[in-house]
Amino acid sequence: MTVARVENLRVEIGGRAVVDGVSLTAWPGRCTALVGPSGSGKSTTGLALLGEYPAGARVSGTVTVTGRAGYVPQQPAAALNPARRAGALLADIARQAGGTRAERAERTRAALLAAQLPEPERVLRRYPHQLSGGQQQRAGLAQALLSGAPVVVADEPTTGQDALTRQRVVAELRAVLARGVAVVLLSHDLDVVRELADELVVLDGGRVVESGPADRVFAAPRHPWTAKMLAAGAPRPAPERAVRPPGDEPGGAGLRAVGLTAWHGARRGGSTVLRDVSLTLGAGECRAVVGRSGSGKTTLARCLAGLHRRWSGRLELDGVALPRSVRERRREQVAAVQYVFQDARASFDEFRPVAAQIARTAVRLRGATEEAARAEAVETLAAVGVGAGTADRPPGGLSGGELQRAALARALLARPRVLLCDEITSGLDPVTQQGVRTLLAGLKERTSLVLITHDLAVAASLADRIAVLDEGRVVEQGPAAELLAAPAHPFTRRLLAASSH
Amino acid sequence: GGGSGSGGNGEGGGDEPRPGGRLRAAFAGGGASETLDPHLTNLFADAARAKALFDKLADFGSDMSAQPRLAERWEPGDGLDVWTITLRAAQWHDGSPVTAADVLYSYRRIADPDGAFRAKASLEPIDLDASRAVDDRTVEFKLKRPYAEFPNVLAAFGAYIVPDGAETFDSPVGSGPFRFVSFEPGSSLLVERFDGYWDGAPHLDELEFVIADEESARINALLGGQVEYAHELNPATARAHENGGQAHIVRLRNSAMQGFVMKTDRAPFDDPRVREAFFLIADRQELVDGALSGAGEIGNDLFGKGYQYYADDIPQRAQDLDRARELLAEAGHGDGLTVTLDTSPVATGFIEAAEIFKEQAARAGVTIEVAVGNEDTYWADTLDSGTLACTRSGTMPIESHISQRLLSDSPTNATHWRHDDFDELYRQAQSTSDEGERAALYGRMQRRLHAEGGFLIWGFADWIVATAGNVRGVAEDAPANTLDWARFDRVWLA
Amino acid sequence: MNGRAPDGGTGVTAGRGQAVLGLALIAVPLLLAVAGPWFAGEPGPRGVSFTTGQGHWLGTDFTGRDVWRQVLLGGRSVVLTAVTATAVAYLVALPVALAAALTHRAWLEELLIRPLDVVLAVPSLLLLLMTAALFTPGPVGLALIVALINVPDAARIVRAAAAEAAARPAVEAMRMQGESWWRMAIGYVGRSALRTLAADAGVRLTGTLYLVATAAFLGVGVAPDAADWAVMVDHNRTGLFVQPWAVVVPAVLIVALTTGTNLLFDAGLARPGKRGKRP
Amino acid sequence: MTDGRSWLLRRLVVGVAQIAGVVALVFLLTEALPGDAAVALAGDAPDPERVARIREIMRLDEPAAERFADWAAGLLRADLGTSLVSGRPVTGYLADALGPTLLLAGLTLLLLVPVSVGLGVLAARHEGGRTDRLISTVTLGVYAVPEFALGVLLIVVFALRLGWLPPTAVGHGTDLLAEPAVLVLPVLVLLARPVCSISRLVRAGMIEAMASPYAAQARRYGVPGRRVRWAHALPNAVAPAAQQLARTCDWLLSGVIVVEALFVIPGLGTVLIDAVAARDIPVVQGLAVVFGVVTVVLNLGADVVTRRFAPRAGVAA
Ligand SMILES: Nc1ncnc2c1ncn2[C@@H]1O[C@H](COP(=O)(O)OP(=O)(O)OP(=O)(O)O)[C@@H](O)[C@H]1O
Ligand SMILES: Nc1ncnc2c1ncn2[C@@H]1O[C@H](COP(=O)(O)OP(=O)(O)OP(=O)(O)O)[C@@H](O)[C@H]1O
Ligand SMILES: [Mg+2]
Ligand SMILES: [Mg+2]
Repeated sequence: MTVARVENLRVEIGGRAVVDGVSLTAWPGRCTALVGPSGSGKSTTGLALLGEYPAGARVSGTVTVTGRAGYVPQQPAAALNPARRAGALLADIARQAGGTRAERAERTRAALLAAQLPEPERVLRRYPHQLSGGQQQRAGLAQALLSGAPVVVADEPTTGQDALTRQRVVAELRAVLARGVAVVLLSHDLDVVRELADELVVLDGGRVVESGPADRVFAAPRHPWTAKMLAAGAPRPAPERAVRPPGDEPGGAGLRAVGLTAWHGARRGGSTVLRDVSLTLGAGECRAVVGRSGSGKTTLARCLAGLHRRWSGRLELDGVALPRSVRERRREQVAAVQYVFQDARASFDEFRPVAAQIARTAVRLRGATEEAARAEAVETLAAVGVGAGTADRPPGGLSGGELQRAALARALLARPRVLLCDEITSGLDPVTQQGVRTLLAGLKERTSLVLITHDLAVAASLADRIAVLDEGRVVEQGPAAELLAAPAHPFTRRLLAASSH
Repeated sequence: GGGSGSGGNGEGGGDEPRPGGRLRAAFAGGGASETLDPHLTNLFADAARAKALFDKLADFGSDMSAQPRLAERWEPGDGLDVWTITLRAAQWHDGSPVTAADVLYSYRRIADPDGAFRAKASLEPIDLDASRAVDDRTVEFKLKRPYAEFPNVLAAFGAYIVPDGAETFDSPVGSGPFRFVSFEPGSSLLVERFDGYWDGAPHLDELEFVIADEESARINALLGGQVEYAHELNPATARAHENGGQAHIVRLRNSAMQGFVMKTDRAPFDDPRVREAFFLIADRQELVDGALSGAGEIGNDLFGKGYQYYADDIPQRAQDLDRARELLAEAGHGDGLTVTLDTSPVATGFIEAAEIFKEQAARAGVTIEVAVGNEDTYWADTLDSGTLACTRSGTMPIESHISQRLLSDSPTNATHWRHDDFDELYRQAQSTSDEGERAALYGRMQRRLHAEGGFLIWGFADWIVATAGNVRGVAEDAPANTLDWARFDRVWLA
Repeated sequence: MNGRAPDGGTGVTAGRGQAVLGLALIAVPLLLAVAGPWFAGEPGPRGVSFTTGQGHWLGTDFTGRDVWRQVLLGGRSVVLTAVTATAVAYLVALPVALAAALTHRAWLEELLIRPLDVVLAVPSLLLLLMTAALFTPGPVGLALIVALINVPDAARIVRAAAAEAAARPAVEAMRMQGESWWRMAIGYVGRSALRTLAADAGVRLTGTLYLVATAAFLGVGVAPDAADWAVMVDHNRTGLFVQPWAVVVPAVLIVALTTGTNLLFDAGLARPGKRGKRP
Repeated sequence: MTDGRSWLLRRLVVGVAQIAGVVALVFLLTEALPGDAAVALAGDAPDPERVARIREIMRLDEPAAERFADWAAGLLRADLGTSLVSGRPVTGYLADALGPTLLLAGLTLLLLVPVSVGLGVLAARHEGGRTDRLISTVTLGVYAVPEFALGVLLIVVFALRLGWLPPTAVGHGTDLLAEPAVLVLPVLVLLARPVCSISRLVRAGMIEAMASPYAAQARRYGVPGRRVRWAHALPNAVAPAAQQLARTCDWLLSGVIVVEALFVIPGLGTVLIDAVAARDIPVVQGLAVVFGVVTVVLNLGADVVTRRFAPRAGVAA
């Protein structure tokens, strides 16, 4: 018996088929995984299962769903109500199933715990902007778990999670499957797919290029793209970077943060997120920052970028103090330190074409002419694998991965000295991810990188040094190879253990 | 007694008066700062309320002649500068008699140099220090100069008689037909019948004055049965309800003079030819139709149409644009003249009149620029500044009009009409006891004003009052502010 | 739930009905406003005020003029003053409010908005009276005064509508791009609040009309007997029961004009498609 | 939210300064008006001598600054002074007029909020549809009709033709509750305009909010449509409407002159008009204090709503 079935779905926007002839089936207790390159139509198909289509789309085919479908959105920030606390929607979802107030509260608690949000009461009381990216995503997962829907469409449910959390989320999804819920998993994370998927549908360019039982596809991919993807996602060879001699602390030039303590709310100590973090970033250095979701990575990057104002400590670029707020930084300073947002979709103006927005960086920060900027934008977008035609649409017309790359291109156009990348590869398929990695490696000549990532493989392949952040404190830092080979701090060890399962 | 309370309503005039009931009368009011001090009377509402609670020694009849009220009679001395007033046997609402002391106290209160009561100017001719009470019911007034029409003073607006020593009027004691019950400033005054009234107790048991500033509120309250008498309505409203049967419309003819004042002491109006030209420019019927919506009659540049001493033998002036143009050319304005006309929404029809006159003047080659002034200060603003302004006046005897506005030392001489020979004529008139002779003198003064005065009086507006169908006894021929106007002691409910 | 082919349900027709209705409503008043003065001709003789007949097919007004002629003459100034006043109000309010929304300096926001609050607390009638007394502004000056009276009000609404958008990551991203203030404020934050602003401006348009009329009666700006629909409505009220046309016709034109404008706004802002259709 | 508390405190302090500003501004404005209480009182008999006399009695011949200082000193002792015209204490005036005004404003608000928000939400729900067009057209139409015309129309139909309700509150003075029927028509007229402006703002905000991903998410989980609209979308749409509501309260307290006149309700608007016309500066000043306080409090309230529903506002870079 199937709970959801898509047959011959075709979604056409502006004369172009985004999804073309896709069929898939979801069975109770089984996980159907939808994989494919960024922009291949996964999210579009996933939303079709919920009966939702992009505005102005022409749709044909049949979609049958028994009962209600739960949905874990790819961009969690947008799906959370900015004016309500995180608990508001959860309470309403709990109410659907009835029960006394206490029962509902208990169910909500359980769902949050299952979604790996360890302090449910605090999460319930927070507004979405007070949650970290990963926490937002887990809040979305909690909604799906709480709803008790027979089908759950999970669009990249693990992108924002650290290895430890991801492991638990996967375990939780497995438990969900065991309860007889059908899961449609849309993911780039082959590890997760491997662990969960019973059935695999591989999309490329909106078409199904391959489908079948997961074991079979993993063992013997028939389509070249599938093979390529599996190869790229396989355990990587040793990092291809120019290793610095260990112990060579990069010197004076570059970005220096000393004793950074950051907090939220009006007063110091209201809720402290970073505690006495010091960081020195030499020219051309790549520093990975890893840590649990919610440990303060984004806050750190935002402090450096001048987007978070509530901190104490010292911040210097080339020995010169950097103003606290980006508003007070001079143009060169703004260009020098660029930040790629964790939630790419939220960081774009929803009304204007993406390419035009990207080009503004060159115009504003480097004084390029409109045409030159435009040409440069197109070029940079091409370098990250986003076509000009795609980028001429407003953000709503781009897939999650495409936007993530567009956000990177936007920052690159400033020719930054320091590039702060917040989870920029999380939403990309292995093949595209490798392209971006290559691009970042090529930047190292002139740009220092701060790479915030949950993917230790990415860190290993790019970073010279790695800093491990736990509860706002740097618990360990050191050259990448050393740290990965011989983690000193127990937390690092656990993190490493989790990512290599 | 002067109470010529004639009439009653058309349909029920012959009914026998029926006692009882409460009548509610709606007036425009003065807001929360209203008081019942009769000497502070300013608005129509004040006058109507004061009239219900108090009496003057005299009041004006419908032709503006003084009619005895609390004064039973008056007798001048030979020099016309001493007048002996005999009081009626009237009593205050608390039962004590009205005495000569009360009269002297009241007049002294009004004339107090430290006060600013409105009637003070009217009482100016009396030498109060030299005046005295002859006995309880006789007062002897010494005047500063001969004054043949002294009774006009006794009837002056706001010259009410209050009990000796009265200073506060929170619950006033008067000698009028109604006795005080309760008062809420800006909202309502309730009074009840005073059985001991010297002129006969009123028919009504109770009378309530309610305040409704907005004209439409007054007529709506009347139509909705919330009041039985609505004072001061628009001509258009009157037309709308005249034949409706729900309300009875009473037009108090001749209640307000409408005109323009020309400052005779400055260019261009210091030239009598220009003044005459302006007289000839006015199409009076058009002004009455347009500005008064037809509710009124045309004027002949003279105050007091239909009043005692009015010179109705002077022919009615009509528009004559050719002659006006000729006169202007003679005065040196052959190639155009520009005048600023001050107006303000201070009275109904002002803005309209200004605009209409502007068009009429344009036809005679005169450019009029209409300047809309602040309504709260309009009268003070136009008293001495400007050259041409809209004006109007309530009812008063022709004598008062002249003494207040047209003598060299008049307090409100808006036309700046100052001529010794004219002053002399007025003095003569006040020194003659012979009425015929006085009429002749008034005739001469009016002929002069008609020929070259500063008042362009184009019309007389009706004052419009509406009553409910069951109200009887409302005088139909009494101009506003005269004795029979708002005289609720003669009214009854059928 | 049975499976069926999803229709191409795109809902592009959402605003069409509104657009048609809006156009229909706005056509007559706009035509009269634009072309009316050319057909008005010379003034005829005055009649008795508030009467009908005698060649005045819509009767006469409060000074006995032909209502139809006044209607023909009176549209232009209405459209002009209302549009100018509203536009100027927004021209001032928008930058002030957006600056307040986008700044992170509390004192700057206080400096921008608090003085406006003081003006808000003074009854607009008093402000009008005051200007009437001190200046003799022409129609343009009047439009400016009316606009200024509207500024604090509009600024507060813009500020409230922009508060959320001004704090979005998209704005932060623009700051990282060194984007110009105007692009951020007008181009993004203002754009995000567009629907609310359009709703407010549409309603404000009507408000300014009658404020101009009130001012005219107090002697500010427009001549008190000016041919102006709003002034007509205001001044002919006394004759409402004898000669309703002098009020009803201009009032209906104003109603049609404002309703039509707002419906057109609505139609212009109608979402091109709706999500959430389940096949 | 300690952040919120210090903000509130600062606003209250600024509020006191604002009230002072309002009072000073109003004093300047009334002083700048041509004429004074003496001229206004003299009316159409502006005998210069008498005007001078009145001026002396009212102490208007003293310098304005001195009079203002006197008045302000009194204010510190909670004494609003006495009316120039009647000599009665200003507090009495305000107390008398406040009753009817508060009653009218309160009743109007009681109906206004649910009706306008309800209509706005309903229109947004059917955006572009017949219901929306009907609601928009009717509310806009009513808005474009001047209050007096609407008032007269309602009086003619419901009071004079049908006789269901009294046409005015004449004679009831300040005790309007004695006959609540007199309040029906005034409240209807008062409602007419704000219903339109507020419902249009709610509609605009609701359309955006209903099209947002978070509303879609709520719908996906089967949260009933009503709940989505009222609990999830509306909070994102209320901030501008709250501002408009604050302005409306303000207007209800000070600007409902037409309604007060049409229905003969002696409220604050009438007192204001009379006092300005009479140049009764102490009374105007007293009103300015009231309006200042009310405006500051209402604006603060509206800003609290704005802050509450845009929680990120204070945080962004
Ligand atoms: N409104 C639109 N107009 C035109 N093209 C669109 C629109 N929305 C999406 N697309 C395109 O459709 C394609 C599929 O988008 P979709 O979001 O389904 O991709 P995806 O497989 O989820 O990718 P990702 O892994 O990056 O999230 C993308 O190339 C995107 O650019
Ligand atoms: N405005 C805020 N008020 C209070 N707490 C906040 C606020 N914003 C973030 N936090 C908390 O600060 C902590 C750090 O957040 P941050 O976004 O830096 O985490 P992160 O390391 O980037 O996590 P993730 O990997 O999930 O993105 C989190 O626990 C978060 O809940
Ligand atoms: Mg996707
Ligand atoms: Mg983060």
